[in-house]
Amino acid sequence: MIARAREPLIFEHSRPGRAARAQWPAASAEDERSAEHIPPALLRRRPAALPELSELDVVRHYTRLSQLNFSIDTHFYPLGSCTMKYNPKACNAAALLPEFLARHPLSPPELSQGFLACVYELQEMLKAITGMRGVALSPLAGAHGEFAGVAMIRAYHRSRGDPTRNEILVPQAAHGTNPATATMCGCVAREIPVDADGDVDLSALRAALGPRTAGIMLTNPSTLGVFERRIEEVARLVHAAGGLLYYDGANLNAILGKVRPGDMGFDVMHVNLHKTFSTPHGGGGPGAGPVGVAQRLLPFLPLPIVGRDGGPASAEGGGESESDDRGESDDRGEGQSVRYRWLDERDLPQSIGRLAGFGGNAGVLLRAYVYLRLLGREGLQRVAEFATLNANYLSARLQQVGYDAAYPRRRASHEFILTLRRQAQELGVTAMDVAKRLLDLGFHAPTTYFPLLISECLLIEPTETESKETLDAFVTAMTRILQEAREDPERLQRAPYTLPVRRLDDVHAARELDLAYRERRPQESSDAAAS
Amino acid sequence: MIARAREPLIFEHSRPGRAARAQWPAASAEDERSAEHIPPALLRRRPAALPELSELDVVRHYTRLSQLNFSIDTHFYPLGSCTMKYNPKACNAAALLPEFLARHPLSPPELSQGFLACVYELQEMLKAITGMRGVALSPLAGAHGEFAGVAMIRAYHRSRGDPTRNEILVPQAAHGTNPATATMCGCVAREIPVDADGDVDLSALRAALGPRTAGIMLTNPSTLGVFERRIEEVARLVHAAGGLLYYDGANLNAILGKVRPGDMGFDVMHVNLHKTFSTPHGGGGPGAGPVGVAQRLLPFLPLPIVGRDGGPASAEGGGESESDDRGESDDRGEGQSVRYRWLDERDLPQSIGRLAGFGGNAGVLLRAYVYLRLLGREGLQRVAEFATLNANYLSARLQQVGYDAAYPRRRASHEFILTLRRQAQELGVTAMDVAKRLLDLGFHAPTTYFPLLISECLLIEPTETESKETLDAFVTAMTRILQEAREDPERLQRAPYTLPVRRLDDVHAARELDLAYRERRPQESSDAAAS
Amino acid sequence: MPFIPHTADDVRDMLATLGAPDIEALFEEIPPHLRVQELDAIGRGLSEFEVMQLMRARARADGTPLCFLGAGAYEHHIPAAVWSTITRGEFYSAYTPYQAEASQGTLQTIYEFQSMMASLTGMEVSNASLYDGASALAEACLMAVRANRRARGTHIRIARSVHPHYRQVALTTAAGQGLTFEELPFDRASGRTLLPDGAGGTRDAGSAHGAGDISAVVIQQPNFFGVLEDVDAVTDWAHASGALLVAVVNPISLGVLKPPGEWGAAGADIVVGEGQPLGCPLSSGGPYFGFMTTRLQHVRQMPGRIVGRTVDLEGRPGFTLTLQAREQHIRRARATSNICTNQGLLMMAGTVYLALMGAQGLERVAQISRARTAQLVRALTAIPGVRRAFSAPLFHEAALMLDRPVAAVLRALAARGIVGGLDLSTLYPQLGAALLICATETKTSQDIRRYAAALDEVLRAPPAAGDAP
Amino acid sequence: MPFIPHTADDVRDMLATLGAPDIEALFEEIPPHLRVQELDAIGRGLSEFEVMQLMRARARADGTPLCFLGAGAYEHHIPAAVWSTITRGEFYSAYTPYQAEASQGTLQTIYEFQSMMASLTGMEVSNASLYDGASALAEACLMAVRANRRARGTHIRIARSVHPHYRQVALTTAAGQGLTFEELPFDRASGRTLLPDGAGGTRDAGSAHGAGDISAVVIQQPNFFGVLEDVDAVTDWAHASGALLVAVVNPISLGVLKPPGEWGAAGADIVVGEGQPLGCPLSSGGPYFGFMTTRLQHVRQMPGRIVGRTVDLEGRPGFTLTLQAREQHIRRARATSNICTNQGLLMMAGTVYLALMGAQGLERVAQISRARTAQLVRALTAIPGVRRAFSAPLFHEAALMLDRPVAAVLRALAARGIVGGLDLSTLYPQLGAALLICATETKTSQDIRRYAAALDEVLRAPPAAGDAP
Ligand SMILES: Cc1ncc(COP(=O)(O)O)c(C=O)c1O
Ligand SMILES: Cc1ncc(COP(=O)(O)O)c(C=O)c1O
Repeated sequence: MIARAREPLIFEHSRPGRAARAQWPAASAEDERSAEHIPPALLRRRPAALPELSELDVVRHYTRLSQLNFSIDTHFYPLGSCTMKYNPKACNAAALLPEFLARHPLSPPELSQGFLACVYELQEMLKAITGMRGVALSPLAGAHGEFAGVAMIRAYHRSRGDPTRNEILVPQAAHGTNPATATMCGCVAREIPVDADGDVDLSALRAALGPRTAGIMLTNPSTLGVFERRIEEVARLVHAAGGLLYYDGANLNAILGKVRPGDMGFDVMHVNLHKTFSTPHGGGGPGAGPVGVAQRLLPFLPLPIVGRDGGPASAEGGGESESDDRGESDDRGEGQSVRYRWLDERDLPQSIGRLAGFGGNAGVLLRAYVYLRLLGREGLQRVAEFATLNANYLSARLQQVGYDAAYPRRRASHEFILTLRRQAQELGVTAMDVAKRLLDLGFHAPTTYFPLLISECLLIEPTETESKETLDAFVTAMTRILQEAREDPERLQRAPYTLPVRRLDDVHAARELDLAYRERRPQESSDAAAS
Repeated sequence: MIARAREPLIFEHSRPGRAARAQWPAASAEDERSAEHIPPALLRRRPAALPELSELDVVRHYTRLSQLNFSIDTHFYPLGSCTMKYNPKACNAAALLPEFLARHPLSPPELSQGFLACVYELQEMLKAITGMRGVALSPLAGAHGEFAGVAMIRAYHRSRGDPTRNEILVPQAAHGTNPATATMCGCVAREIPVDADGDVDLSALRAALGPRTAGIMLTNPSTLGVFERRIEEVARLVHAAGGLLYYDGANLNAILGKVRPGDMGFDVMHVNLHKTFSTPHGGGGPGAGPVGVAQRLLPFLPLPIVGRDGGPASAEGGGESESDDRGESDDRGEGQSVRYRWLDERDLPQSIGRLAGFGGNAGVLLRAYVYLRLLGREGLQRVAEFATLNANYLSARLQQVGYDAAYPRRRASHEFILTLRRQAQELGVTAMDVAKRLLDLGFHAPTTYFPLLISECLLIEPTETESKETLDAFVTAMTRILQEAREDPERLQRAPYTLPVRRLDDVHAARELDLAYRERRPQESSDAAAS
Repeated sequence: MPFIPHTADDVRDMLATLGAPDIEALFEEIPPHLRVQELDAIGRGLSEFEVMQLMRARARADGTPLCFLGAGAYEHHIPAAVWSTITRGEFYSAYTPYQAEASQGTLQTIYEFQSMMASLTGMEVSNASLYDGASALAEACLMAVRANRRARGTHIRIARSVHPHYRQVALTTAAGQGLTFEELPFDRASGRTLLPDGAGGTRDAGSAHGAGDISAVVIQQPNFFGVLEDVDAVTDWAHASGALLVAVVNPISLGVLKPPGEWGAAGADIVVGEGQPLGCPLSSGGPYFGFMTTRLQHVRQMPGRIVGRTVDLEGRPGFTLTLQAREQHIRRARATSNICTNQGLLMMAGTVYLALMGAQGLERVAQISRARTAQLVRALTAIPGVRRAFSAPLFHEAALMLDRPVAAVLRALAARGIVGGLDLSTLYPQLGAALLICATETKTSQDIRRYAAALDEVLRAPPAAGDAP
Repeated sequence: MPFIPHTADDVRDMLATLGAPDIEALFEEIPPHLRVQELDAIGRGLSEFEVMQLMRARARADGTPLCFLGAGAYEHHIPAAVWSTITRGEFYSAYTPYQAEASQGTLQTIYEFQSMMASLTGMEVSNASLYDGASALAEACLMAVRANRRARGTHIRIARSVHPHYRQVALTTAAGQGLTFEELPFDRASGRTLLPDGAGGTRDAGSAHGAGDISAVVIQQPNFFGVLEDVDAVTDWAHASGALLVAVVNPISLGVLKPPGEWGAAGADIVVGEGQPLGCPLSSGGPYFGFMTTRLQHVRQMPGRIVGRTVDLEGRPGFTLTLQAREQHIRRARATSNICTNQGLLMMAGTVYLALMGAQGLERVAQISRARTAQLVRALTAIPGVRRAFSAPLFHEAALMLDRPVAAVLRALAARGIVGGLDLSTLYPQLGAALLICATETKTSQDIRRYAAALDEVLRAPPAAGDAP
């Protein structure tokens, strides 16, 4: 369900002199007198062109805009690689407790023990889940974690007097952030092909490995929706060549509590907390991309990390006593003494350094912590089990009704790929057409054209929180689309029909750049924008 | 903007064995042992037919359902007599502070001073606004306040040894709650006609007054959208006949800070806090209907009331010192000593008694308190001014485009009436048709067929929070409708077209009663329902 | 201007349209001498920030004590999904669904609520909420008198173990229409309601009313003391007396207890109660919601809004307010009630709560609440000077007897951050130093130990002079 | 099962479709010896109630101290309408708007954000957010090197008065690509950045880099000490050196201060900053959002998402992600950045905040924050042993010198429920016992008095042994 009408720009609602005045701070008489003089040359001459609105204008505008979106709370959203599952509302409720929200990031540790305890325990739980020896929570998204990881790989080689290793191998199907990260870290990304069943081509891997190899970035299950079966062989080869293995944690949902990157031989990884551990994606974030490392990379972890004074550092985490589990031992303000504190340069002199202004996206970390406490050990494993069950079931059903799986001989992991290659050739209907038509039928589209390796592909990730009925309804819609593709392909090619806009012209968008509102828009051509 | 698709019943989403298990309380080993035995005869044999759902099912279902509604946050909602204005979000934020929400209504006064201070100050502010001498906040909506008011009128007469006065006069145009209240209180409602300009017919009033007169219920401005100009004469006549005057506060928004019921001669009144003082209406409530009384009715106020020990009882309210205004003096937990407490039977032995389980709809009272503090003295007056300006402007513009005002010679108050009498006769188009067509054009309909006195009427209340652009857009829509009425009346008669359902059959609803879901619905006829 | 969008230009243009010199001119019909002179009691307007500072300070002043008080308002866990859903603007800021086509969200939710409440209480139809439990009982009394064509009078028999506030509200509300109430006492040992001797039809000793005079009998399950009444016997006695049986129930208890529709041979006739335990915070006393269910045969006597499923122009199903001829806006003086605005949003909270918990979740809440209360009773009665007041089985409240006046004990507990319960002596002086306590699933064993330790400490102090109960 | 809807029947039917005996069979491709053996560190799953109890206790343990700490994160009033709007499920639980037609709400909001930020900073184009202010600066450095075709090297001059964390993040981030950084010192008396002698083109003393080598100059306004820099001079010097000027700004300050687009003769080239002050709570350090604006000519070097207005099949306007060829999912190894997920929701908070405040509201917030800081400085420097560290005009932060080590003073203040500021000696050891303080419009005169009284009390105690600064 989605609203059909369109909504003017906020600037079009604006009227000179209108204002939400209750939001303006009240000045005291003292205020008028007190501020220091600012040199006139430093002052703003014209006010910014912000809209002038009543509070109702603003609320109504953004409420109406919201209704133009698909979302998890309203739609099935099987966007492959993005793990768009239901995020329990309790995670938000806990992260939004007033004291957490009011806490300044540089608050003294005496006034931060409650918060730091959560963060510390999250570090410990992530270690247990990933099989890593150390975890740093500060990276602010998956790609940020990747950066930290590759930077640590480089720091490691450099620390061993091996600074020329600057090649990062990535499988053909890797997410774009993997090669982009390699470049950002000053490395060279080198692509490795996969074989017909989606596994890494080992001979190509062997050929690529060498004295310049810094490491390899893999996600397993891969973005092809299959588990890399020879992962141990891959690890052996890369390690033998002197490289390290980076695990892209975007697909962790598939293996939670089933198999651990650390046990597969990975040296470093990130976790997309916002995917696997329940932060609503917010239309583009926030996320959090904690990094985990094996023993040899511990000294290089980014700053800051929460440390604990006293007691064995890794003996707890989520596995507390029953009474702490019930939240009771904390309840009475026990422990005003400082147990937890941020570790910094002085504690970790070899750290790659700081990646963010403060200690990480605390709100996301708290959500992940709450989610993990809600799930517990068994719940964690169920996530992987039912995500996998749903993907395999949906894949089987869609193949039954006439779609082609990219890897029909493989078990799907938490996601799988359909290819519309045949339909594109025979009927002139593309994966994009199917995607747009799905929107009309009330489903968010799967990921399209990723991985690029598979032509006309749809990457479908149903997640564990969707019911069989929803999957069956999706199959019904896909069946109808296939029928339309045969009977009336143009109907698909011109979809969607029922959304607030018809299909949008991306080429026009890039040619006639219109990136900001101006009341009277001068003619701009794409030339002006070319740098 | 509104969603178009329909949503199955929650029961249709249900599957046996599904559950939102994180919501179930965890039992301890001790729990298993401890509960006392319940005699088997008192136990439930079959579980209730509640749906079985995942948390996502529930969230998605009710989120989708919400999108089927019009609301203030999404639409202009000029529902006459209902004061559908913007309710500042801060009112909700303050009322939903965790401590207020967690407070038990019977908490001891030592742990309630913060809450009681708000309630006490609200009582004082309402006195100032209404010109009444005492206020009780416990009635839970307007009609509940009416009940309290008429019950006080009866108690007053009885206390004076005049128990036979049981006639309550109401003008023809009165809201249905007025006569219904009279009946509920054991009185007889007697209707008084109004004259051609909407004022009470004084000769009819004179004729109706007598020794059985308990009182008269009026709202001023009246539900005809005009100010009763001879209110003082009305008061004189009623008082002379031994009756009391009840003021229906539903229209207080029109006169806030401009004129006070107490000064007009009213003896008792209610205030619809949820209309005038900013509680979102919640699809049918909650409300709050505090009652105010003049001196002679003070002893009869309903219970409980917040009293203050020490200091002159009425010397403050909203008019505190600057520092208190800024919320500063309270800030440091000053005054753990008990100043405020609930007054009960012992304090008010003549009270009509209790009307609600506890002290009133506290959440609504807090919102009203916050709203009043936000507005302040000037803001209060501006409400009346701009509500009146908007109504008069909209009335004038709609008359310009061809609609008939019911009282074209009068100033509108905060609302006004159009009559479609002419269009109904000439074009066969009713007020209901216009209302339904407005929905298609993105506006909630005005109140229809109330007051019944005016045939084919629309009662339109734009409120002060809507902008001129919105009013102008409404005029444009109404102009289009008038044109459609002339050119294609059937188009109106079959409206709406763009909502989740087409026009609904109310007759069918009342005949084939279907008031609750049953998995296999047995044939029911309306006969079975006739009592 | 806060919350007013008009610019100076707007005002000028609008006044020009009206031919009015200024806004004041629009008030010209109000007699000038009536105009407000001063409003000194209202201070200057505050900014949102200032108001929030003030309110946060006020809220903080009251804190969040540990609460063992029930007495009609119960602290249960409220799933985060309840309020995040129902506070969506489209629900929150909509009016009563008069325009059905533009209100299907609210209407369908009400229909679902009605369905759930009917099933939960074992009845056939439900309304869309009343103000609260107490006023729902008052309405039920008035309704019973209208609905009971067999009874000659307007007399109600009400158990003394019904919530005292509910009885007071019924009295205040029904007095105007001449209803009379007589109380059924409770057994001092068991805490259960005593039926008159010869229950079954004959005029009972001490009552001015014979069987055929009684319009309704009101019983609460569990009763105000948390005691489980013998509802089957009361129901059968009421019916034998020609009365309707009005049941007051805690909806959470119906996860475990027999629904009123199955009480006795024929079941209750009208069921009312406080909906607050279903997803509504304690919230200092409100907003809560009252609920009412009944048999289909009485639906036209029911007060309040009712939603029905119907069809639209194209024959597709939809929802609308129905049986409005019962209501004040149509029937005016002859309406079943004057109720108009009710507790829509809270009713929605109840609906979402029930949808999330399901029958099994509700049963667990009920069972664990019972278990915690039993633990609490055990912990407190282990303290010298504390014993149970009644012997009959309990639900999730209990009356205890102390060895000294309860008020001072409660003050001492409050000073320790504990809301220790209700001083029953104010409502039932005959009981002496009786304390009503409650525990739900939100009270952990540590909470219970904390209360017991505090009470022990308080009671170890010798009673103050004149403190003997 | 929490958060999993499958019934036993569902599982059976689904497995039958798959021809699999059980769910475990679906994991058969994972080498069995790799399967997880134990997960003891993860406890049992808690109920929502238990988790909320735990989290409330943890939150309460930290309390809500009175906070005078800024240093890159600022406590401003957040209108209630901001978060009630953006937490609506349709915004909150949507992904990055890849399917434009199903994401017009998010896309239009981003377009509005871009428009507001461009105007606020005086630039032409904005992206849709970066992670935070610090990482935005790092990206700006990388971008400047790409965009500055005139410069020969990859060298950045960065003022030492830029937030130390930002400098560290820039270093960590840009090190891999071989960027080098050199600091511009600040004047110990005024607190302002010192330009090299002979600023204007010649190789300056003590630097290994000549004018033509410098890709960018980075300056922060107001700087880390709250001091207002002479941004015109710095901008002109940068441009004269062939460098791009990267401005780091506090968006609230732009309600009053000259936008970077107007700095010097030609204006800044890239503007970045921390968006947190615009409607985002302090939130223990995040999520916040970084913003970046630039000139149209550099847009193709900009990292992050960008939304453009376009037309649909029928020629009607709509919004879509554009210039995606800069991004990792298209350009892969040659993308402008690896950023993918950014800070969408917080960017929305900023948008709604700016829409509510308008230019005038923003100006007031800035002015009153300045005034409160001035009052705070006056109140604290009236205490013996406290003086201002720098003489130049301030915005809403100030560095103070104490007569003893700051750390112990801050601990003593913390014990009194006050977060007294930042110990500058950890970041700028050369400054000695310096304390960075901040007041915004949320600090009332009573708050300021409370801080002054507490500090006075703390400083009256003689310094502990070895406590001399
Ligand atoms: C496989 C894969 N790797 C990495 C990422 C990058 O994560 P983020 O978007 O949090 O930066 C994603 C997310 O889109 C992904 O799907
Ligand atoms: C004129 C008038 N009087 C009384 C009422 C009754 O108020 P409430 O709905 O709060 O019971 C209303 C509300 O509809 C009204 O408009």
